[in-house]
Amino acid sequence: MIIEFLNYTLNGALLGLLYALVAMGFVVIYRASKVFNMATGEMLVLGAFLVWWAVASRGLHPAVGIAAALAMAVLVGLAIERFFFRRLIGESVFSMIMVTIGLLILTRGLVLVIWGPQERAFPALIRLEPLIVGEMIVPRPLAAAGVVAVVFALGLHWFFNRSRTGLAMSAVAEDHQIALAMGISVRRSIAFAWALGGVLSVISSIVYLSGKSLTFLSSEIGFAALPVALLAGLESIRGLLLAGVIVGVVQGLTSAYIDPLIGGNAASVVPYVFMLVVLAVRPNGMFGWKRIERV
Amino acid sequence: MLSAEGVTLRFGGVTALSDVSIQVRADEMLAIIGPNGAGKSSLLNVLSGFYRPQEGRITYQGLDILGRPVHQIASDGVVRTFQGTHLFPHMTVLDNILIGRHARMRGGLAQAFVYFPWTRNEEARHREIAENIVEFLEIENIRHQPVGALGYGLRKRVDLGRALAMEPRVLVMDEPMAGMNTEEKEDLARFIIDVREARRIPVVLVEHDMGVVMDLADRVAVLDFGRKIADGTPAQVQADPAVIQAYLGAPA
Amino acid sequence: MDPSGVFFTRYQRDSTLVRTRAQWLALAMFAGLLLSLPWIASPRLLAVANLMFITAIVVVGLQITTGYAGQINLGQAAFMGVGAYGASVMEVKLGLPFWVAVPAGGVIAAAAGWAFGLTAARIKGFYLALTTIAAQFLFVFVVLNLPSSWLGGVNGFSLQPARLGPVAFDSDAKLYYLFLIAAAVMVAGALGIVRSRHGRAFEAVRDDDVAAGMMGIDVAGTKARAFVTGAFYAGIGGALWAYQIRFVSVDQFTLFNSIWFIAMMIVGGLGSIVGALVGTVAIRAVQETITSVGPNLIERFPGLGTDLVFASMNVFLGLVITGFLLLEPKGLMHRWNILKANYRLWPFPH
Amino acid sequence: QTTVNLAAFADFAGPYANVMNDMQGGRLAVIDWWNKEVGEKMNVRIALKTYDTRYDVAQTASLWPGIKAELKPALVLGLGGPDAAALQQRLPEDKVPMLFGTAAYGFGWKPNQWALNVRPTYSHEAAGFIEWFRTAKLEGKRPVKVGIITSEATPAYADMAKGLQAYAKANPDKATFVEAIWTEVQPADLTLQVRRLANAGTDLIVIQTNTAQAVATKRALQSLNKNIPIMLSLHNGVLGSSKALGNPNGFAGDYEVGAIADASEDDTAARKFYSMLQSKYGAKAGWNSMTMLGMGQAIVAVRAVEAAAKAKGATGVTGEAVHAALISTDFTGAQLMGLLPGVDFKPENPFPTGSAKVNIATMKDGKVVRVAADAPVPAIPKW
Amino acid sequence: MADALLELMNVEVLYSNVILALKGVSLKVAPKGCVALLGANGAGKSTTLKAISGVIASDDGRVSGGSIAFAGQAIAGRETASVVRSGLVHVMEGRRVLPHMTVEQNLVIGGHMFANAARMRRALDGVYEAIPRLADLRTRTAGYLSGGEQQMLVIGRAIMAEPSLMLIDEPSLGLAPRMIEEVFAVLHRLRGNGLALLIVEQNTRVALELADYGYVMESGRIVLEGAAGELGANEDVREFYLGLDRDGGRKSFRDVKHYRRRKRWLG
Ligand SMILES: Nc1ncnc2c1ncn2[C@@H]1O[C@H](COP(=O)(O)OP(=O)(O)OP(=O)(O)O)[C@@H](O)[C@H]1O
Ligand SMILES: Nc1ncnc2c1ncn2[C@@H]1O[C@H](COP(=O)(O)OP(=O)(O)OP(=O)(O)O)[C@@H](O)[C@H]1O
Ligand SMILES: [Mg+2]
Ligand SMILES: [Mg+2]
Repeated sequence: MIIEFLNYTLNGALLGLLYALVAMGFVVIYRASKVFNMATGEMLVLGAFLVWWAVASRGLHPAVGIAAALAMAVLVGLAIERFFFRRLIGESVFSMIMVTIGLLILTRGLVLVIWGPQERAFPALIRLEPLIVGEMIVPRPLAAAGVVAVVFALGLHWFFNRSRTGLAMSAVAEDHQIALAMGISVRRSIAFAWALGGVLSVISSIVYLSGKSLTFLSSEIGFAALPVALLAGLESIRGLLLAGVIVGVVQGLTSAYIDPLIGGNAASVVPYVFMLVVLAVRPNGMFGWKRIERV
Repeated sequence: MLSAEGVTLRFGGVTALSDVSIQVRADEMLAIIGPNGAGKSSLLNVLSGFYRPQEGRITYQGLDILGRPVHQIASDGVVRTFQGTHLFPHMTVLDNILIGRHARMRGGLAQAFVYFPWTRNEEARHREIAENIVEFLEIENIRHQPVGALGYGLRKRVDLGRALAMEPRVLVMDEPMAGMNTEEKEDLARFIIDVREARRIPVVLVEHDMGVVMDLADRVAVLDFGRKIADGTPAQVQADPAVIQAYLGAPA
Repeated sequence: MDPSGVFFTRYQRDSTLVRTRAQWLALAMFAGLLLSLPWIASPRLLAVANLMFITAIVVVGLQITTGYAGQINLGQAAFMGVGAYGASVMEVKLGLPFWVAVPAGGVIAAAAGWAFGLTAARIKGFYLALTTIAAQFLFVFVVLNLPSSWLGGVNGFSLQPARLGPVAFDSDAKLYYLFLIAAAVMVAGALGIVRSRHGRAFEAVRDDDVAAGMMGIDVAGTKARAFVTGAFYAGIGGALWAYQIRFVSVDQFTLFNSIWFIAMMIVGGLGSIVGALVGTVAIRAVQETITSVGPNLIERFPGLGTDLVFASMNVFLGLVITGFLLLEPKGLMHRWNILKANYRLWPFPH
Repeated sequence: QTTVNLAAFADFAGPYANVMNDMQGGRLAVIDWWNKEVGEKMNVRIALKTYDTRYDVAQTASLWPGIKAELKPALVLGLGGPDAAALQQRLPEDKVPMLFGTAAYGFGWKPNQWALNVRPTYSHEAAGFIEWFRTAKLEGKRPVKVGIITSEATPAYADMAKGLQAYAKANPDKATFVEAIWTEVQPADLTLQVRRLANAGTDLIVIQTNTAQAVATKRALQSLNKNIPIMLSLHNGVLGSSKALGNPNGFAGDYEVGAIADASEDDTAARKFYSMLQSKYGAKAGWNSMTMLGMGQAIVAVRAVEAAAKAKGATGVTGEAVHAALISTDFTGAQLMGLLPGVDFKPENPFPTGSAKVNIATMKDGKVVRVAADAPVPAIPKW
Repeated sequence: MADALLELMNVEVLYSNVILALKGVSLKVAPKGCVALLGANGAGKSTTLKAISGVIASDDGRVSGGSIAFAGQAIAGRETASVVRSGLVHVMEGRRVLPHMTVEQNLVIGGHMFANAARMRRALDGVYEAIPRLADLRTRTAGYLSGGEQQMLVIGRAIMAEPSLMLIDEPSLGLAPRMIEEVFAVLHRLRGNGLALLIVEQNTRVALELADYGYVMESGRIVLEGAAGELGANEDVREFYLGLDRDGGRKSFRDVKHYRRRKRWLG
């Protein structure tokens, strides 16, 4: 029993780290451009299809295929800046969110036109045999998600908080106009953000979908990851790790012990409820920038 | 009328105010001066209930108001203007001033929904008061402009107008003259004098322009690093070596 | 802006919505057109109009919460659902007539809005926007997991047509008038609210909630009121929806619907009631046109793959929305106001 | 020649976009065939016009009045839940029946419906399979321990679990309900949930939702080295699921079940009919269960039109006449070209009950193989 | 001033395509020169600076006429970032700090274009030396600083960029008298090092002390210009900007212009 409990906890934590990785897509773009990307899930699907196309459809060697997918994802990110956000620098936050919603509809449509709605077998880029630790069983893709999430979170945390380029990008998240007046190219920052978003979408699609099926509906994970981003605080990359683990564990245990009890799917709402509770106490998430209210 | 006793305010490691006592007497103009970061704005924030000091008491008309909600303190008559401007940038000048009337208006949501004549008449009544203020401050030509598009100086004027619309019983002003040229300062000084004459209300003024402070204030309190270092008539204060050392530098 | 040469001698006049004879005339013609629509429009157009009325009410509510009070709400569809369920319970379980059930739906939704509005006092900005998504998930979870004898569970509710004395609102044409009146009342109410002290307080809280507090505005209360108002509108819209479809189930009120409501509001222009109407009509029109174009394209060019045509429609829709936002990020009303300003100044450019 | 208009709803850009092409191909081929071989003789031609409702209630609701006025359809080929939700209250007044090729839901189980399913509910189909499974695999010795994997993303998915539970409760000797695993539509991982089922001694896992859940379950079973058979429905059948798994024989030993012809390679009547449609009418649809849904729905439609035309004459084929024909006629399996075991709508049941039988197919060497035809469907109390 | 560092010719600025805020402004800043721009509220001073640096674009405004040249290059309509990189920084009005960053992070971001960290460090130390108050505040969150502290921070941040021309909008705003002296001492020193300045300032006295040339704006136009000394002697400037009466004495605010007083309000 106790082993089982531990196993649920561990797998939940790893699943949470997967959410954290997906949520990093929100945070990175936010942190470097002040845009909250509602199309994060759709970006992930796009990244996934690029991988699928390169590896499964064109039959490239996985390493080459992934590299190709990454390159294309970066190009997509750059194109998004060029065609959508360049004109909107300094516009209201609202217009920008709305554009990402437009992007969501557009990407979904494009994916359907290009790849169609069929379910595709996503290549098993990560070995599928689970890790067995005593009586605990850990799926390898989840383990990989955990490792990748930690590595990326620490790396990006360093980048945005310590490196000068990263700090300059954070200035864009504060205020486009100030950043501009300081000679920071808001354009380049946004382009970088989306390119990075593209990279993250490819990486997270690999750990999420390896060996599973892929359709345009795989974007739903975007909304599952949302509470993690909020719980961490929209500016905190390192915080995603803790938030992810918490959400994952809470969700995992709910699905293991509460759902069977009530005969319903409490696990799907529990992250949101948990998020509401935490935000009521800490309105900017656990590590987000505190709103500065001064007169 | 309004007083703070032994107020200490800390933010984490920063002590913005330590053991500051101050009294605003009826019908006087009290100026608070001090170097940057001395705690002047913090003190005003404490008086208007926005900051809650760790120690000390705030009394207004004999009642302890510590912990009362900000909006209640404001509608009870402790009205302020802001350092910088905190106007509502997307609203017109007139609407900004009408916001000052908010607490004096009564209509509920449901009444607003049906918008029967009495709602409209109430609006018109308050609009008239607002128009008087517009005229008084000589900002008729911009009354329908959104405040966000105004320059700094005009905003300060609207800020004052909004405060006046609230029918203050104590008017608290944080650097009202910053960003104005002399002519405009003179105008504003005139407005302030008029308000005091017409309303006989005390005014608390934080200002860095020594000319303004010395000419207008009845009494001057000086803060430095969160402590009150002097309190007296302008002449006394101006001559105080501690004040000169901390604040004035070379004689103005 | 007033046309030049119009002067007012009383402040009451300034808050009047319709000022000149020309405006009255235009309004009268518009009203006439709306009233005669069931006789001149095709059934499809009528159905679309009905949908537009309902949507317009919901979007006007969103405009108050979000456009005026600045509290971004991504859960408007959930509040709409609450209204629809509220009205259904009134009708199906308690047997109340529709003219009780519809306002009751609004009130019940408003109560739900109030709960979220309270959190808005603490949670702000993006965080608030994204927590309102929780309303969506909670709504679905609660309906599906409460005993099905309460809210119908997976079965949903079936309703009888709304009935007023001998008249049953069972056809699109009859519903049209019902919805037209409802929409007119709700829009007039919204215009009243935004012109009142509450409307101003909403805007003040949106622009600077700290300063608003020090100007004597009860910020928490105002935010809650903004949510209550917006949710009330959503609830009325949802209740009317229930009487149009006459079957209510959770999957009719999705996150995607909320997103579309936001799109309508932004396309129209934030902070304008008329903008909400314009945006609703514009987006619904585009959506419905695209929906009708598909089958006709296929009929005309059978060579085109059906799937490709319909999927391309989505791309097209996405392009219209983003393209629009890129060209006019401040919304249609903004462009309209600029046009009006230029017209007034004509022939001088500035 | 009289033209009878039918409307068809499709979803080329929503959640069922992936299955739409085949389904639509199946519909069109049957209608072409009927026009040529039956209609011509009766001087009746059926014209089908397709509308994309995006699986969205609002879309259907706004389209319908236009469709009704413009097309005056005698029958609608619906797609799924939202179409039913939007129109089920209106259809009786508009006097237009609607047919679905999918299985029904508990919430559609109401008397005097104009929205009719050519198959019983998903839970009926699962129950039919369970009873077969019990006799065939457990030698009828004990109740089948069954678990279901589903989601609360839509009420329809939730309904599947509720119905199955109702069945198990009513038939404790036939089935024991282990647990409903609630998960996302696109689950990230199900290993532990499936282990829970395995540890409880589950004999059978039912998945009638979608392919993604089937694939995730399969992966979990593989991780656990367990071999619990999975029962799938037709829209997420063994072939599609195997493809989505990336292994053409991935779902070997699992089952797909539906009260409609299966897409097995056997030389069944349905298969022959399909081959004929393909060779003579260029049917643009693969040999799979989605095509079967389209064909099954369409064959009932054309037979109903046929019956109405016979009863009322070519010009009398109105929605009302078609509805009357649907309710009063017992269509036999042969009439329906073996696509369906037979359809007998009753006013109290908007789906066939008496004649409902399920076909059970499994996968072997990458092929769909029939294991049982016409397994009877038990009665389940309304839930 | 043939080879001016910055030259505006007949610049017009349009906000939202309707409000004409600048109506043909021409002005020049010589290399290493210092120009003061004076004018009443709403005259268009800030607009002028925003037009030069280009941030006006994000205020829904645009330069609709005339030309702006910086170091021989036309910069009207160019993206702000690239203008700033060419050696011009703009200290905007309204204490625009990066509120969630610490003081030091603000400064570091100000020096983001330095090629290497050592040079940045040196510049940082330079700023701390020039404005010692900032050194005390280095770990504080900028958004919580007092008004004057923020003002010092934005000036320090601009210095970090080591520009050749600095546009400063009201540097003395909200500063205590002693701080004003300090800040202007810093600006004097920077001038000595060859920095050119275009300064908008309401504290006319110190501005004219620092500047060698001045312009006075009124509703979008330049109405008066001249060498700093000349301007300081101009009667109108003395009365309206310096607050001096005819014989050079300071008027008291208590008895100013009561004749203009209109007591219609509350009368
Ligand atoms: N909310 C807060 N959090 C942290 N520190 C604060 C906060 N408010 C004020 N401080 C600090 O308290 C000190 C006093 O600030 P205050 O704004 O009262 O100064 P001030 O006297 O008004 O100065 P100035 O003349 O520059 O406006 C400053 O050092 C400031 O950084
Ligand atoms: N974003 C804007 N949109 C529309 N009009 C604007 C905008 N910004 C400024 N204006 C208008 O341009 C004119 C000049 O404004 P500007 O800010 O340049 O004045 P200023 O001289 O800096 O005044 P102050 O001393 O008060 O700061 C004002 O009349 C103002 O109304
Ligand atoms: Mg201050
Ligand atoms: Mg200015």
